Amino acid sequence: MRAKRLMAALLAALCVMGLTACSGAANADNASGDEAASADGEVQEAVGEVVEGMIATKEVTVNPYTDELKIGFIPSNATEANGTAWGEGIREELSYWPNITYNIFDGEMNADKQSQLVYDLISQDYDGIILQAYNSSILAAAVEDAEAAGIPVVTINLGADTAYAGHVAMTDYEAGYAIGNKISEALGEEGGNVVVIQATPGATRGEELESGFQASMAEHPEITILDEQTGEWNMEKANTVMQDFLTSYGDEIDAVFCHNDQMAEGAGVACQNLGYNDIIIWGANGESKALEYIEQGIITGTVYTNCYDQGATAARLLMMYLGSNIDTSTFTQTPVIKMPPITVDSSNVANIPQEDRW
Amino acid sequence: MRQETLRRIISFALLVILLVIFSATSDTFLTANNIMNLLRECSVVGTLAIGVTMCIITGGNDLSCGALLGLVSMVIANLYHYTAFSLELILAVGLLTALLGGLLNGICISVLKIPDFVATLSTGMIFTGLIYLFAIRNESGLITSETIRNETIASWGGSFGNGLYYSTVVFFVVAIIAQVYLKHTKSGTYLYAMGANRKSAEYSGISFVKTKITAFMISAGTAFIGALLLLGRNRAVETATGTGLEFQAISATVIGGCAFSGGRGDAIGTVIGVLFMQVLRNGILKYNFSTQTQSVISGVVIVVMLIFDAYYNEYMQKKTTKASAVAREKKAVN
Amino acid sequence: MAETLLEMKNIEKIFAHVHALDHVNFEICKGEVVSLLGENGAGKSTLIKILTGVYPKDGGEIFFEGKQVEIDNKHDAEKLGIAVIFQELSLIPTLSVTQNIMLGKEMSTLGMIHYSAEKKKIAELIQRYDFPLEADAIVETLSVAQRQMVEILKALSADAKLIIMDEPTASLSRKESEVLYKIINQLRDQGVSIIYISHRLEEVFNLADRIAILRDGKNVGLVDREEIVPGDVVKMMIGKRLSEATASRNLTLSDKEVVLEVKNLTHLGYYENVSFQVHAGEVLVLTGLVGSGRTEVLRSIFGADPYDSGQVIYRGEVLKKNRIKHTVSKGFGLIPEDRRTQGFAPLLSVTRNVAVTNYDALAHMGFVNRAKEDELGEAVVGMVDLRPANPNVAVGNLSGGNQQKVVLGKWLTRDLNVILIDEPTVGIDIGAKDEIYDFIEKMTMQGIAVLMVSSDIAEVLRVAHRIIVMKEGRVIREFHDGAVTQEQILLAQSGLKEQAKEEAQYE
Amino acid sequence: MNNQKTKKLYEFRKVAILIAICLVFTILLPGVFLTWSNIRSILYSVSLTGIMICGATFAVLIGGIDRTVSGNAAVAGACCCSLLLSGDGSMGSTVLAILAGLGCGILSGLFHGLVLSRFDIPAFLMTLATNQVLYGIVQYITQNKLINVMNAKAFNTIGSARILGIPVPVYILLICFLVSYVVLNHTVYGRNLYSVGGNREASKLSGINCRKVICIAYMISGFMGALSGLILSSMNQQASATQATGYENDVLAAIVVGGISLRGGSGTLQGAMFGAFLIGIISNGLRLLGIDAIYHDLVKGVIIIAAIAFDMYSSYSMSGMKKRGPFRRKASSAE
Repeated sequence: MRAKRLMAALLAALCVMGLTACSGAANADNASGDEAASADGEVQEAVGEVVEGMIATKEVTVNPYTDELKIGFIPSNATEANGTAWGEGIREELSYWPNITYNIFDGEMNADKQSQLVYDLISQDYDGIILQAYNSSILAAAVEDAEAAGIPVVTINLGADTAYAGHVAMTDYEAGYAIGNKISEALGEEGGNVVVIQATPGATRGEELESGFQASMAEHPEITILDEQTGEWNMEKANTVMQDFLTSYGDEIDAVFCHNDQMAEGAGVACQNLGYNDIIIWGANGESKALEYIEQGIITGTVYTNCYDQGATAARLLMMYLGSNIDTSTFTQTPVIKMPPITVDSSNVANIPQEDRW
Repeated sequence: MRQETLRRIISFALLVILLVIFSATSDTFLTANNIMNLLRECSVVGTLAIGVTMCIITGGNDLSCGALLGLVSMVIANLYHYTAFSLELILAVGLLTALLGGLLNGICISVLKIPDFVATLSTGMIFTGLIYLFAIRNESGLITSETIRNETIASWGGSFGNGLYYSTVVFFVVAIIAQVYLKHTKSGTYLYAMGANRKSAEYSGISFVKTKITAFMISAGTAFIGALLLLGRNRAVETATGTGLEFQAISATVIGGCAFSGGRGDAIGTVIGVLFMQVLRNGILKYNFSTQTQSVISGVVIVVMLIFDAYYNEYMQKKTTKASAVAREKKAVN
Repeated sequence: MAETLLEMKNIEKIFAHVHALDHVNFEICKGEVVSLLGENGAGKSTLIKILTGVYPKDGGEIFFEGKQVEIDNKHDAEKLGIAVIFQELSLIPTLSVTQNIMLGKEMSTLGMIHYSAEKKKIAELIQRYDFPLEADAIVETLSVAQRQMVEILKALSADAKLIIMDEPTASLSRKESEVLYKIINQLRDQGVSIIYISHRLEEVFNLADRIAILRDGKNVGLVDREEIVPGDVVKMMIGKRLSEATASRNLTLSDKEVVLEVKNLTHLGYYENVSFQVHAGEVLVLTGLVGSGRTEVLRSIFGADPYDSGQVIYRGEVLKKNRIKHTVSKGFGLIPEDRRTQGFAPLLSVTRNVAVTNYDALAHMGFVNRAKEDELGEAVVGMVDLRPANPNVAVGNLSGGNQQKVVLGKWLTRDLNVILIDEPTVGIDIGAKDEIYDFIEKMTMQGIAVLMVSSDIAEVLRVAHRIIVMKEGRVIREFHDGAVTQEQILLAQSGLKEQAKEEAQYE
Repeated sequence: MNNQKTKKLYEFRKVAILIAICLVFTILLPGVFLTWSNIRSILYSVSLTGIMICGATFAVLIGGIDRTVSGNAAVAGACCCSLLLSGDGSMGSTVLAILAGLGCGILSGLFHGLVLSRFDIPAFLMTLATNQVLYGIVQYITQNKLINVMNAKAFNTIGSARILGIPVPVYILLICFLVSYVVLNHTVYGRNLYSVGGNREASKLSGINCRKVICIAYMISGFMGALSGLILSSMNQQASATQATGYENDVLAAIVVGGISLRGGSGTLQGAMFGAFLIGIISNGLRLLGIDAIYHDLVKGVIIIAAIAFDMYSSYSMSGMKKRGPFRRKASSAE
């Protein structure tokens, strides 16, 4: 079981690396991982073979199966559904390794706090860090320093503006683009008007979603963006913003795009309360509550990501690095595993099984 | 022994107790790396708290310092991104921004006579608004953030060879200067006088307007230094930079012995307060506590410390009044 | 005598149509100690406040060192070299002695204070006058006496030519006072002039070169040191108006029931073994100098402070310790010592302040009957003759006398059995004082037992039925019947040598 | 000038500021701002903070500060929602869950009251720390997941139902305001509250049990916080571990903008509501104008400073202190 999972992780990661990772780096002929031959020697060897000649290697010093290892997860907010789901996905995956200590450190929606946490984990000699950055520029320095200290960093959802071990992306740009297309599809030839309830200004994720959405809108000139206001990621604030939109534009509004599900739910409740039942409302995330709202017809759709799976993937990728001789600090580009953006609406929401809802 | 000194020793003892507990129960707390890192974490909040100390000593408060720090960083990042100015010029503009912000605070409070709390709350909003205005935009005009790739700025976040970070040294230097300023300069003495007894301070020819503006200018100055330290560490600015730092700074200041009523506290106390908060924050991470347990424990520790401090103060006060009364009694008998 | 330092001519001050100062003249020479005597409200404080620029004068001229001057604020006064040592101290509690003295005139280069030089200077100053002070002690850790010394030092270090001392010994012990006398003599020798205001006549007689006596805002006498006859001075102060009524008083021991009994009350460090009884309709006055433990006894009886041993008995029932609500429910009331910090909430209206003690009658099921409350407000305004006669005015904006009337009104409106009054007329003008005495008298007519603390002798004689003198936490003397004069009380309070003789005469 | 008249003018001045701002928005937004539906939406958006303000005002009036309003709201919401989930959905269990939520708030208030009335602790710092503890408790209850109560129909009615076209939370705000107003202005407790806030020592010497008054103030604050937390949960049909974060700042801002002194004893509930509506109306107007969110803070800050400065200035000039200026010594008529 263990081996199978690790193998799967390796394969997934290496495929991606083959596509996106840098080539080149020097010192390829340095010692490979033969010293660290372990219970699963076969796998190790396979890694060695694939890696050699492609990227810089280092001496393998730890054995992920037997050594006491410490892994920390720093979500931007540990107390929200997303953060919890990722955390649980990682925990689930790491629970197969009883020798690993895993802990979650709350970033409190504060990139600077996250940066401090990264430094703290560096000073505590953690072996690996999984990070869901709140802001990619702010975290760049800390991630660089972690990598320099020999700690591989794998990011989830939002990475850092630098090169490091790996990124398991939620593909916000694509999600925004897909939602734009879905909305234009629903509105048809004659087009219509759309309002956007945005993230807190300056949040990287909101920026990505917005860019993708605008790219789609550029292709659909029949749709007009009436207004954009921030709902601060927050359900009741989005509710208020939606009410104000309805006051200003009333029936003119055909569709709403919200930068996350909570805000979509807030907008949905506002529309329902004010009797606007035919407005198309899209969120992004795919939290369980949003899926239920889709089932009940309060909101139209969302972009679903399996956060458990995403967390698990990140964990697998990290475990692969820990046992391998790959020197992630020499990467000049970050390998990316993309989680597929699954657009969910009433037609396919039933396909998402309960155990994958978070 | 003077009561102030005794209090100082008590608060220092509380810090030591915390340090001892963490060192004894965690094997990753008392390591050179962690201590250096902890001291580095102190530097930004600490520097800011030193400025807030000045405002609180005058009987005021500065809720805008976090936002001002963010604004200064943003102005620097903006100029770095959009202009070809030399770094010196950019820093000069940053400093100017900070001082203008401090001046605005000072004027609102001393000339417009708006209570400190409301004034700095509103100016904080204004600074936040300005942060957005100065934010860096991407091609489609959306606010984004960008890592600053500049050797000089990056080097500010560096350390001496032995792991001691520059920012820590800057913090302690600022604290020492502030302590000297408060205790050994005219202007520093006036801050105390204004905070403890405004009327008699004014009778002594000390200007309320000048004193307030000085305090807030200093606070702005420390916000500028804090911004540089933060830039050195993160090498990037986002719109939320600085948010919430004011509460950390104010908490540390009050724990360090400043009273909102004014006239009390000093830079050393604030340093102890900052260390207390950061040791707590850092130490609590060393255990396998869940996030909820972490927040509960750190909250409870602060509450217990506050109660202890208040109880101790009360006790000391009772003791001194009683002692003087007993002394009087004795004199009467003789 | 040396040349004239200050001359005030025909000073006039009118407060609300009352001549607080009516063409008052005052003169002081260099190196002279002039004592300003007069009852509370005679105009001493007003004169001083005009001299220091707190109040503008309504008429007259001031000459300082021969030149006519206008003193508009304290700064002007300071520039001239006039310094005041107020009863309410104006030091910065959290700064050191040196910092306080040097505040605003620090020795510094480029803003950096030469603290050691300053300290040395202050230490020298302290040594010169032999004050029990340390130059870098923090003021809030000092005793009241020490703080006063700091104030004096502050005046001295500003090269004051004229120092005004307003009741400087009020809260000093005997030994501390003697230090002060020494200081005053030293200052005089150095050519500093001192205006000395005090109620302690014996010290005035010992210190002053001349005594200027004011009464009802008018000059009534100027006595040189050699001509001082204590009895005459006191007579001048009291004047004819009050001489018959209060210069002496016939005390009578009441035969009505004992309402309040205090038995061996002791609060270690504050007072010891205090016992007395108060009868219905009687005014028992606890007198003594500040710090003699009078106020503390009063507060303990009311339940505001604890006590270590002893009993407070109300009509045979032992009252619970430290339970204000309990004592209030028995019909007790307290007019506290410092009305500003203990008497009222300055931002609230008269009605609200007065009603605080009356909600048992004004409210039904916790709801305030506003009509009744307003009625009460109006009633109190009428009852205590409040000016302005507006129950909606914030108490903080009223004059001292009217504030005190409000505090009085809080309890007057209740069915009282015992009222405890602590220094009711400090800082209050004459008119309002009389009214307050009338209220006290009215209360006694209603059978209320009054226990009052006062250090104002005229006041004691005006209202007392019985007098207890306290000193250093003990009851040292009781006047319970027969005639008693101001002199006797004064002397008893101060614990002067004549005491023994007097006692023999009156007991 | 007659003091009562002056006081009325003060109150009117605040209303005048609001009217002026509304007038500007009405002119800028013809047919949009001054419509029934927009007024309704302003009321709805202010209702949450409004209810919290009704409570927190008590804490500020006794000279404290309550930053735990948000923590209380979160604990109450989480506690209530988790009970709703485990309940059988009957009316009885819903009521029980609501009562449990309110109980959490009252308990938290009691704790704060007991500690803050006994010890001389800066309430600002104390409640900052306890708020953190409360959120820790919320995280325990929710396990950091959304507690989804969209199926608790009866409970969700509170947030979504309307009576006469007006959302229920607005009625709750109105009730809270009226009750608080009556308590503050027409009950013995209210009188004692102002008295304790205005001068604790004098109140003690008048026979008021100051500790009790302070405890009750914090309990009311806790209760109102919890109530708004329940409404928030009902509006959102969920409880989350981050619920209501940041509301304490909005509440405090509204209170100080409304002219309640942080020293206690002075200020009115109407004033605090003025603060809430000032901020609420500005936000609403700016959104309706389609102004980019990045300017909102800036404009709000400037308007608040201008409004307060105007308020201060006119209060000085009206109280006849114009010439002397606010901080010159006032020659009192007493000797």
